Amino acid sequence: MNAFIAIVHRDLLLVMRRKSEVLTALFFFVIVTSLFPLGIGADTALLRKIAPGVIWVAALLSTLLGLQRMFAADYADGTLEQLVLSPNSFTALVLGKIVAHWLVCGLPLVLLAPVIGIQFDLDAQSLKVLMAALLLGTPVLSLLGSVGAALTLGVRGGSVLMSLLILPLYIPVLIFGAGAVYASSVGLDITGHFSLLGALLILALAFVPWVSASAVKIAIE
Amino acid sequence: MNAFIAIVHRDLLLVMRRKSEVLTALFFFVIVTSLFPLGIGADTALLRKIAPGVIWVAALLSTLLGLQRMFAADYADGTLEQLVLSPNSFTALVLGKIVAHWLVCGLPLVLLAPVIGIQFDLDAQSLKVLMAALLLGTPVLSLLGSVGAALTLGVRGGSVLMSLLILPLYIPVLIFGAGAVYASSVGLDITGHFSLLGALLILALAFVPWVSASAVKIAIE
Amino acid sequence: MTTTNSSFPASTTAALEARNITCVRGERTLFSGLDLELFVGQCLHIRGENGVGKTSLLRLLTGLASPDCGEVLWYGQPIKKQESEYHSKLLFLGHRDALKEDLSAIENLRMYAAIDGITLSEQDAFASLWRFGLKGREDLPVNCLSAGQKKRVLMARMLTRRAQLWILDEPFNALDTHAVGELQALIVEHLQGNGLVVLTSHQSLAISGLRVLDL
Amino acid sequence: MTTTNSSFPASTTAALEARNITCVRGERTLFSGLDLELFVGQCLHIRGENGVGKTSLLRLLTGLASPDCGEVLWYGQPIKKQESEYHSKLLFLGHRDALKEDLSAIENLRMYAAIDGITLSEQDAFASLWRFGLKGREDLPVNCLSAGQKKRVLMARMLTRRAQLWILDEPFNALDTHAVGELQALIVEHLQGNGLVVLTSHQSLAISGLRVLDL
Amino acid sequence: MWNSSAEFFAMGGYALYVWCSFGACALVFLLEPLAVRARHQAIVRRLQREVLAEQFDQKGGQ
Amino acid sequence: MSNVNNLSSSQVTNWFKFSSPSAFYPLAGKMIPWFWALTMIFGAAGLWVSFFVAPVDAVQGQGYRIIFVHVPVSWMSMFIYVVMAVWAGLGLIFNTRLSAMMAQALAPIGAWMAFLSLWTGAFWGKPMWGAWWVWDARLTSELILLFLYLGFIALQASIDNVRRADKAGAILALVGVVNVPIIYFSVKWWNTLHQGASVSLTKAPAMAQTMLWGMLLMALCLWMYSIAVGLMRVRAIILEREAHTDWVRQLNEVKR
Ligand code: HEM
Ligand SMILES: Nc1ncnc2c1ncn2[C@@H]1O[C@H](COP(=O)(O)OP(=O)(O)OP(=O)(O)O)[C@@H](O)[C@H]1O
Ligand SMILES: Nc1ncnc2c1ncn2[C@@H]1O[C@H](COP(=O)(O)OP(=O)(O)OP(=O)(O)O)[C@@H](O)[C@H]1O
Ligand SMILES: [Mg+2]
Ligand SMILES: [Mg+2]
Repeated sequence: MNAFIAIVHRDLLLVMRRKSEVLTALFFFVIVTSLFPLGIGADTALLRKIAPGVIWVAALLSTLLGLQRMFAADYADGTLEQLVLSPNSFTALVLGKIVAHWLVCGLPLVLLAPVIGIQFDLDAQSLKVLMAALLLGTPVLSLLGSVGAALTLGVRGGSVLMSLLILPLYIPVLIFGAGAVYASSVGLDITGHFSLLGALLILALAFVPWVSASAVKIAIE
Repeated sequence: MNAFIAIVHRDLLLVMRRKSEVLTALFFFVIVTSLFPLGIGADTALLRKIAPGVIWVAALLSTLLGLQRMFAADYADGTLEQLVLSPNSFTALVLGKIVAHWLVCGLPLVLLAPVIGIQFDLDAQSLKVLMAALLLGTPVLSLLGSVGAALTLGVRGGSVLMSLLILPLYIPVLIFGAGAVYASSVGLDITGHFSLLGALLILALAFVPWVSASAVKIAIE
Repeated sequence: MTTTNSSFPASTTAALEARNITCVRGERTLFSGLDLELFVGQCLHIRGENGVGKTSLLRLLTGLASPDCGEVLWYGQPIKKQESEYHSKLLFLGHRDALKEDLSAIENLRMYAAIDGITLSEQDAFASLWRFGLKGREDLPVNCLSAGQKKRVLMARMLTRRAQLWILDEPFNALDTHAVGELQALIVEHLQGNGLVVLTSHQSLAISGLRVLDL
Repeated sequence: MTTTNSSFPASTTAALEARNITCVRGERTLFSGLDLELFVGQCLHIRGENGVGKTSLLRLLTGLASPDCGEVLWYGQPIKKQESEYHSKLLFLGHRDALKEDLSAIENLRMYAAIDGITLSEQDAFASLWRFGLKGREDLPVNCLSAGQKKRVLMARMLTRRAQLWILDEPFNALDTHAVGELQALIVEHLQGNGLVVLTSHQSLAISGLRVLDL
Repeated sequence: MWNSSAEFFAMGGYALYVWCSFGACALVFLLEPLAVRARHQAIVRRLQREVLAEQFDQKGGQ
Repeated sequence: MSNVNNLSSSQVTNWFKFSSPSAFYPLAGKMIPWFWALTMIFGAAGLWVSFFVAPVDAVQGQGYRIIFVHVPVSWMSMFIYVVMAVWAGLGLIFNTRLSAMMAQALAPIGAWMAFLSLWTGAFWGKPMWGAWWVWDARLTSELILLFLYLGFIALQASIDNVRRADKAGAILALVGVVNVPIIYFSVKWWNTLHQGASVSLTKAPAMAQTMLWGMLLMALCLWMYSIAVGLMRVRAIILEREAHTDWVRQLNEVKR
């Protein structure tokens, strides 16, 4: 548990040393989402219609931006070997890295989402749903992403290959997440979407750290 | 000139070593464009309207993902120092790296764009315009991106600010590029957009290699 | 060996043992049927020309890679069966320095202590850095340090890690002559405290009771 | 020194000269007012303990960094004024190996030849690799090579680069004793051909006419 | 059920779609095994060369 | 009783014998022609049913005959993925080399099936729906399946170390197979204009019977085809990976 906290703390510290990383992920999110109102025009009805999809795709892509850094730097300088050789459970350490990634690339999106939503003229209820959906969904994105990051460790062109591997896995999250917001904006029931998102999160939490840890070990061998 | 060709050749060779890399850049583009309809829904009229924006955002993303690789690997293993110490003009070498990046991450997008366009139900005229706009625009993305890649190499305090300054530079390209396609699909005049894109390209070609080269030298010092 | 001096239990069985291990890289068999026994208080110096398989052997001993045949035992038990137990006794330093370039020496040390589950007071951390001549460089980010200074941070880690078994891959590289002497002293100290050391080096060492394995 | 043997012009003025250079890193002045003169056929061994500023000095000499005060001259001209000219005469090998891990040894060699504007026949490339014991490893990606084998690829590059001035940062690290001898022979050969060498090392060298600078 | 081969190939006006579908499948199912066989033969040829080279080396040594 | 036991245990040993590449290679070589023969037989029968037995559709005219290739390739594309994942998983758990090779051999076949499903679907959609492509749930999930295949292939192709490539590929295949049903069921909560099947099997029982037969025969043909090509691919992969071993050098076709 201490080691888990230590690794989260360390990763956050490293990010803070290079502030550009947090900022680029956030900035990217903002740019992608603000591009659409710019490109499509001020047709509010249209904007409101595409808002959930656009926001979720942007969230997904900005999560992706930070992903290749999750293990790559530690792999290149040999730290990852040291982590494998740590007496603590390596799976816990991997979970720590995932949590750190979410804190840097996921949480800020959740907090920023209302601002973006207002740009798309979403109503207050939809904004709340949007935030809640992101809160449930972005951890799943970080978790699944870690599998891709681990599998492509040390593989050249890893970042692009990684996107190819995990974007298909992201699609359920995208569909349920955007679906929830859309349903709420047209006044439909949203519990179904949320229970599915929750189920995804629980499933991912249960299996992914373990899968990623084995993938990293395979990469190091 | 020989060194220029050598560096293009080398970078392409490095890419080819991982045969999948070119293909994955393409598939990434395809996947990102497919994500939007998934998030937004299958309304053809709606999709046709947002198609230019979506395709351009996807192009930007695939360019962006390949960018980190442009200098970072050479920086980490010391190759970049060797290139600076090469008797040939370092600016030419940097241009070589940019060209290689475009050949890998830009050109394939131009060629693939019509297929994506068909999925979004664009008409033949718009498809042609889309390809032409991408042909002019993606080199600008690679060029401008190289500045960002070079600036983020160092640990200088200013790099954060500068990387944030680069991202907005993409916006004009996106607006003119997507605008050209949109204008053609609604039957408006497109020469304005194209001459602006062309001007951007010429400007970028004239200044960027030099700027990037100096940025890299600063990062190395 | 006095018991007061020794921080780890002595034993009559071999602490580290490799039985009949074989290592294949690509289509090349680096070594096969290698047997190895190391007792508490012993230091094993693995020698051999470049590319003979020293690093590969060390990685097998740590469990990072698994042998194509044979097994590695720690106090008679296969290391695969007691990973966390074995890892808590083990310190491996490879060719790469495994330091975070953006963090300072002291932050690197404390981060590793936390990850390895060791309580390391700030004072101890500083003391260990000072011992190896890093006074005044504690707070510099590691990428400002010279090659030898980075290695010295690793020496400080050896001191603070409190592992029984040290596996070191060419630890003397990039160190100046004074530091080489200091590291050897550190190793001797560790052996006297019932530690074990396996190391590779192309230089000859001045450690008494050194065992040598020529690959 | 016979002219038939020498591939570079001899001269009575110093080929490489540093005038009164000062290097400041952070708030620390590593050295100041350093003067240095090196003539054709000479080898300069820079010594000093870890972190004293050897690597920093080498980087000033290559022009990768510029001194806070003073200047570096090549045949009497400041190197900043004749960058491309100077670079065509210079080979610098730093702490890091600057090899592409995904390419094979032979591809790395030929790539550097192309970038440096040298025509290198396939045969010569192979021959230089073989000379340093890399027979059978020419086509392995470099990340499969051992630490010492990577260094040997760099030695092959020294052979094929045909630069007059070699600036080498701890070139003997990770090499086995045999390879250390070979590298020294290579350096002597280079000096006899009117070359110049500046190197750092913590080991003592067996090169006749060696000049030593203690930082 | 078909009165003439022409009528068969016309497919009731859907010729393009039907034959493009079936044609693409036929093409893939024809070319894939051929490509695999070519790959197999290329490997066998390479191995043959290697074996020959080895024998050559041995004879040279004797 | 003991007899039965003997039989089964001898069968078990037999199977283990064939799980080594050196034993499997010649066996596969012998099996391939048989599967090709079966492919031809089922294929001929299937084509005959689909073009000469099945009557013309009342709504779609002759265009509906695409169904006889579209549905079988779609089935195969999904089925092969599951089989591939199972082989990969076996390879991961039991560390058998052959199963990993099986998975690697199946991936391109499955990818081609997925591609053909998209292709034939597009050529069906154009006359029926007036568009080459719609973002319908079923179409999209097929597209994603193609991406999963391509990801698997790309991942394996970009890792040099064979052992690592196998393990990494297996992890991806297993994670992906979890994703397949998720995508499939997500259709229900995904509110789009979902285009249902235009041909209903309940419409005309007699016709449905022949159609079903046609599709079944074609599916069997593709099944046999996949096995045949899969075996061919496995043989090539075995040779590539075991090139340095003695038994490969001793093979008749190599020694000559
Ligand atoms: C690119 C476009 C298409 C793709 C990717 C596609 C994909 C698929 C897939 C994956 C299946 C198997 C699903 C299952 O068995 O439940 C299938 C079955 C089927 N498809 Fe398509 N399809 C496409 C276009 C079409 C079109 C245009 C039609 C007809 C107008 C069509 C009619 C059918 C029918 C009738 C079945 C059989 C359904 C069943 O057995 O329950 N498909 N398709
Ligand atoms: N895929 C491969 N195919 C063939 N040979 C390989 C492959 N991967 C590694 N090798 C060889 O395995 C050996 C690895 O050696 P290792 O790194 O253990 O050497 P070492 O004894 O530590 O050498 P050094 O003293 O240089 O550090 C090298 O000779 C390398 O060429
Ligand atoms: N920003 C900074 N602030 C203070 N000191 C710094 C800074 N950057 C570098 N230094 C110091 O400058 C010196 C750089 O030394 P350099 O790398 O030249 O040493 P070296 O002689 O090559 O040592 P080694 O033998 O270990 O390779 C180190 O002592 C380092 O601590
Ligand atoms: Mg080694
Ligand atoms: Mg140094």
